[in-house]
Amino acid sequence: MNAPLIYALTGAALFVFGVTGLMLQAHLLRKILAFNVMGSGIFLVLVGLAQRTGIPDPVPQAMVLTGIVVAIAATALALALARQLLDQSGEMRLPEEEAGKDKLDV
Amino acid sequence: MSLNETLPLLVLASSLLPGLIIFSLPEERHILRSLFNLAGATLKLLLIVYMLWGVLHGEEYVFRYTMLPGLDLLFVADALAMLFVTLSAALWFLTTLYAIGYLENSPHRSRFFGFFSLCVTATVGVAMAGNLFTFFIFYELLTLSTYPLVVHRGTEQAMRAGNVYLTYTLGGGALLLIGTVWLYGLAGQVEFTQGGVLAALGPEYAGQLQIVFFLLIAGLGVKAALVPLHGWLPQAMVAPAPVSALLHAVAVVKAGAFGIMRVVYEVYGVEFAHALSLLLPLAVAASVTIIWGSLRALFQDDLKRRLAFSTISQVSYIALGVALFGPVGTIGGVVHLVHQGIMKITLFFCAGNYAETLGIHKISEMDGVGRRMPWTTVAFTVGAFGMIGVPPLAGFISKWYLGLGALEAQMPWVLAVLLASSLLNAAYFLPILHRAWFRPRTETWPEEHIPMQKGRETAWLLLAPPLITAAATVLAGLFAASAISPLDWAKLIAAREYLRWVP
Amino acid sequence: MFDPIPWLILSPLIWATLAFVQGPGRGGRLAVAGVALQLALAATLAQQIIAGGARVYAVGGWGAPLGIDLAADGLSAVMLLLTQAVALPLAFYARAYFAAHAAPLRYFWPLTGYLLAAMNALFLSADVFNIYVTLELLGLAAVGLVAVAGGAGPVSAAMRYLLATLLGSGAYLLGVALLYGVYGSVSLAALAPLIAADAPTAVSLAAALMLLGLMLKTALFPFHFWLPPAHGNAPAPVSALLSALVIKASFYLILRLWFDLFAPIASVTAAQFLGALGAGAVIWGSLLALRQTHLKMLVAYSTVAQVGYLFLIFPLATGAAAEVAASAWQGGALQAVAHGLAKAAMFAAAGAMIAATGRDEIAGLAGVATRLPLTLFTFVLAGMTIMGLPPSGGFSAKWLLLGAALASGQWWWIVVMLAGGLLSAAYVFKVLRQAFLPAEEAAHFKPLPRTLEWPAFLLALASLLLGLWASEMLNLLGAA
Amino acid sequence: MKALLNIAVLSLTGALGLVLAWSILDLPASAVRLPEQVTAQLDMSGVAHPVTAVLLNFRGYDTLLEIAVLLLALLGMLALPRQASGSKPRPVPASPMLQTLARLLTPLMVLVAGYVLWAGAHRPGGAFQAGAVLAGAGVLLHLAGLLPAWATPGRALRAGLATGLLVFIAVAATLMTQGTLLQYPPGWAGALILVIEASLTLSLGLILAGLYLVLADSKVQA
Repeated sequence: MNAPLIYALTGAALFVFGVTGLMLQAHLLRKILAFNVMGSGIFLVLVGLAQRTGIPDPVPQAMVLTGIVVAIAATALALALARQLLDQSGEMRLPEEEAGKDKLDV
Repeated sequence: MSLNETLPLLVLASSLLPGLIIFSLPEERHILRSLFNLAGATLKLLLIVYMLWGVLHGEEYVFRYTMLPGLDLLFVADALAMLFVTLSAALWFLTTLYAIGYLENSPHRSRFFGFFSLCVTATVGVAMAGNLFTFFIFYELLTLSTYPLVVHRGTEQAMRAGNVYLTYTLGGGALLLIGTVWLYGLAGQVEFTQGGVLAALGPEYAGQLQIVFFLLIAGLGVKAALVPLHGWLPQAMVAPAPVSALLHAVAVVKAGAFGIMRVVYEVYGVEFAHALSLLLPLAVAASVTIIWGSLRALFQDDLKRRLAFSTISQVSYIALGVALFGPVGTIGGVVHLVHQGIMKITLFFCAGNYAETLGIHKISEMDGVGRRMPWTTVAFTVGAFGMIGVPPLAGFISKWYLGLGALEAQMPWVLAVLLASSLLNAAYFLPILHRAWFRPRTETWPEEHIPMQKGRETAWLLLAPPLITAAATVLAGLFAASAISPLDWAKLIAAREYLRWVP
Repeated sequence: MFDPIPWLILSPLIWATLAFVQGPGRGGRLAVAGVALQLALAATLAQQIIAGGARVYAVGGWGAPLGIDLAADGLSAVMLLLTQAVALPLAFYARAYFAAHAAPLRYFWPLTGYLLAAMNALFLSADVFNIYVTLELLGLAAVGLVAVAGGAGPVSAAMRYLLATLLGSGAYLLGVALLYGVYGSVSLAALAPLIAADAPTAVSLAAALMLLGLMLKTALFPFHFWLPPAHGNAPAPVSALLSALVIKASFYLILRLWFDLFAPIASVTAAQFLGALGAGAVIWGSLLALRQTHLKMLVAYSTVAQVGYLFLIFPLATGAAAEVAASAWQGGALQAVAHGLAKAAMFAAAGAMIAATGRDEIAGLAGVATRLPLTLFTFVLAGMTIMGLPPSGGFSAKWLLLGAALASGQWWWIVVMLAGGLLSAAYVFKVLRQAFLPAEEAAHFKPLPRTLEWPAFLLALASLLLGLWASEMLNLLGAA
Repeated sequence: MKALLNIAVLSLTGALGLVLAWSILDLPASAVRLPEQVTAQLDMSGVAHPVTAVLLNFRGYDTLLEIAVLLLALLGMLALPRQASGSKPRPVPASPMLQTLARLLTPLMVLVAGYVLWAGAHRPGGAFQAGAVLAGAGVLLHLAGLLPAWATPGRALRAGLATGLLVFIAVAATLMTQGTLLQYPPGWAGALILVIEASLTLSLGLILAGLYLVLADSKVQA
């Protein structure tokens, strides 16, 4: 096993952590952080796998740069929405599904 | 596009366009609205007379448009189609006149007449459909366009009736759709062809074809009100009288019965259906419906409800005729399509007159009404006698051929059904007539909307239509043997459906 | 020969950016002109494809796998036409809607422009990483549009939607990373010949991740949780755009991946599984639609249900005879287009009814039949496609799907389709029934401008006429 | 119920992790060799650094859309209706130390941004990095109380935000008269890329700073 593969495996682990956090954490800031952890994991897999033979590959590196910018954009929008929610409801979490909206038995 | 191709479309357009225009008319433009309605109805009748003449002389009116590869929209004006088209166009004309009188000053007339026209357009489409796919399209459009008429009054009862109506008819439509798609998968485009098309498929498909037959008849049986699929019809009574006339005589129930005819004669072919032993179950279902409907009719006090159960019973005569293997039975069934229409519409017009003129809805309120409204009651009497099968009225002709057909098909038990049904008909119609003619009036009318004026018992527009259809009931019976009678046309159709039969 | 492909992407990008520079609330005219131009471009492209077959466009002149390729075939042309054809009437509608509403219009037009740019770019892309970028552009624009109304409901709906869409594109991007790891390319044209039935596990995992991510974005049951609040809470023109088009974009990608890229490793079991989810969507979505008390929520759940029909393509077309597969595929594509037109019309009509009555509850619709006949008629016509009643586009689609199910002996999907049809009739008529009731004494109807009623009607009419013109569309769809 | 959900999610993601790790360790050699192609075409790309070549030439179309994503995120934030705070947002008072430092550092940071932009052609750097440095300067100025948060950007500012994307689109579209979208004519690639990067640096700096400054404007309730 070489260094790039270790990057890729770490990336896989980060992805799994991120997804788990995104789904299970209730606090919105934690969700947004989890999303960023997930994103970093993906970027590590992308770069790590591509250069597992030892030759650096500029294409995935450029893709990761693009991905990072997209992640920044998404994070900023998410923060703005979270801030709005905080302003309006005083809480940094999503309201529970309103009763009856997605349930048959109410 | 040649004239012969255009004519079926023109017949459709003659009610579709007035309908669409009427929707956009403001409520208070009633003269313009009536003008469009009557112009459309008249134009349709003229077109149909022209086409009848053409069909008699061997002209073919066919329009075809490919919707999807291997899926055509097809209109054909053949003898059977013309029978139904003529019936519905003529009765539409009368019902329109009647409805103009009936709904005078009531709200939402633009909407009512708009859907009324769409409903007739759908019926004409059902009649002229040249294949099962086209038939299905208009069969479903008929459901959609009649729903607003059923719930027209907007009362809680009307809304409930509308829900029941939709549940039954859309469910039936779904079964019909499955059967149709299945048949198209097996046999390609199923075009209505005299003598049927499925016999060519071969014996290995017999099982599948039996299932498909069941699906199709169940789908059509909902509109034809075959027991146990009849539940919607008595509920739909809450609709205004012209709508009831439409449902029972012109459009909905007839579309179901007509569809059964098409399926048995022109999809399966009556001989092939007989060979698959599909006719006996149909005959049994029809017989059960005939007896059940009559029995239920006996116990109704609401006049329109009694008439509704009577319809359930009478329409199944058509299905019964179809199920009797042999041309004589066929003649009985086909001719009853027309006869039932003119008789039942007479009865509903009269029931509407009683309600609209005097506020009478129940049979127990009808004492002595014959003296107050003699002409209406005469028409009612003719219709009732026709239903019972008193010679020489139209109903007698139907029953006579059905009886002979039963003997020909070697199903003598059907005679017992006919006899029992006639007795029951008498049992639920004669008391009404007795009350109307022979019981004296002891109290005032429930609600007298239209007072007696210069010897005229009610508005002209309400009186003329039932008198005309009552006269037609008499004439269709008296002149059954003449060359332009419904019976003669039915004989022409029967002759074409039985490949091996020489008249 | 003039090439409309790059301009279909540049046009919305340009007018959106200019509209942003113009400032808050501005840009409506620019948008209408831009979308009209795009419609012409899409029609030109469709004609070119019918005449000359599928097209490839090498951005930067490099060509795949080094550069990025754009590709246009029948399916992409159909989706492009649908997008612009839905967007144009909605642009007129939105101008009237925001004129009548005090609702903050602000940056509605630039957001819409980027949304359309993202979709056009997505339908034309032949590069899985480039598709990821378009997906993110699409997702962020859609989230931004949901939030424009402000207030706790829309903002939390937008947040939920954003998290779902980010999770979806994350899964998709990991799939792309794995694909690049295995094959060293992200070009569809380069990857397709390399993927064979004996591909390594990583490829199957990539396929599963990408499809799952896209299913989440398509709101396929049981991933539909985000859709009803987002589509139900957004302003009506936004709901119409999202329900009609945005979820179709990710569905389009699922089609592409399943039938083009991953066809060698697509198993019948997986296809049946997708179909089962679709069936779940049809039944569950319809039942919930029936239970809603608010008009727009009902229409939104109807979208959940209608998405289900689209996924019946997979069991019907995978591993089936060529003729059956073609019928299923055509039926699915037709359903996507018919639903797009009808659902846009339905949301627009719902928006008009709400604007006139001032209430969102279904109970407040009494009297609509008398006061807003054209809008109610629109709702009925759109409802015909939703219910699959003839002669609508939805019916033709259902006919093809039913035919495929019967021909391949998969009767269980027939039961699902019929049950779904009846349930949808139940919820459509739930609205109609209320609209036919006489208006309450106190009810006050605001007069509506014509531009709020006619665009919706035209869309509904188009969904109906699609049934009669389906051959033309299938003709374009089949052009290769 | 909640615990059940947690267990379900954890076991699903855990299984995903295992499959992921296993399939990563089980990879064959890849069939397409892009690094070689990049190296072979590097001379034609107009820049000497391979990542910049991929970003702005070979896959420049991705970057074009990505700028749109970034602008869109800011747009989405601006589109959110905000409570009218009435008065202009007041800069937070900061220590004189910080203010002086910020005043000194800002010109330096602009200079660094210029260098990073220029260097991108042949070594790590480029418009994004340069833009990020510019944005950093903006954030610093805000923290020092020298730059107000944004409520609604004015027309000039909006034009500045959009310049990068518009220039990029204009160059891409103009090139279509010669070839396809974004097809740089031989010899012109370096200069055109520099034009794009320069305008991108300006807009990216503004956008990235904006992402911060718009958020900073929101009113926080106690």
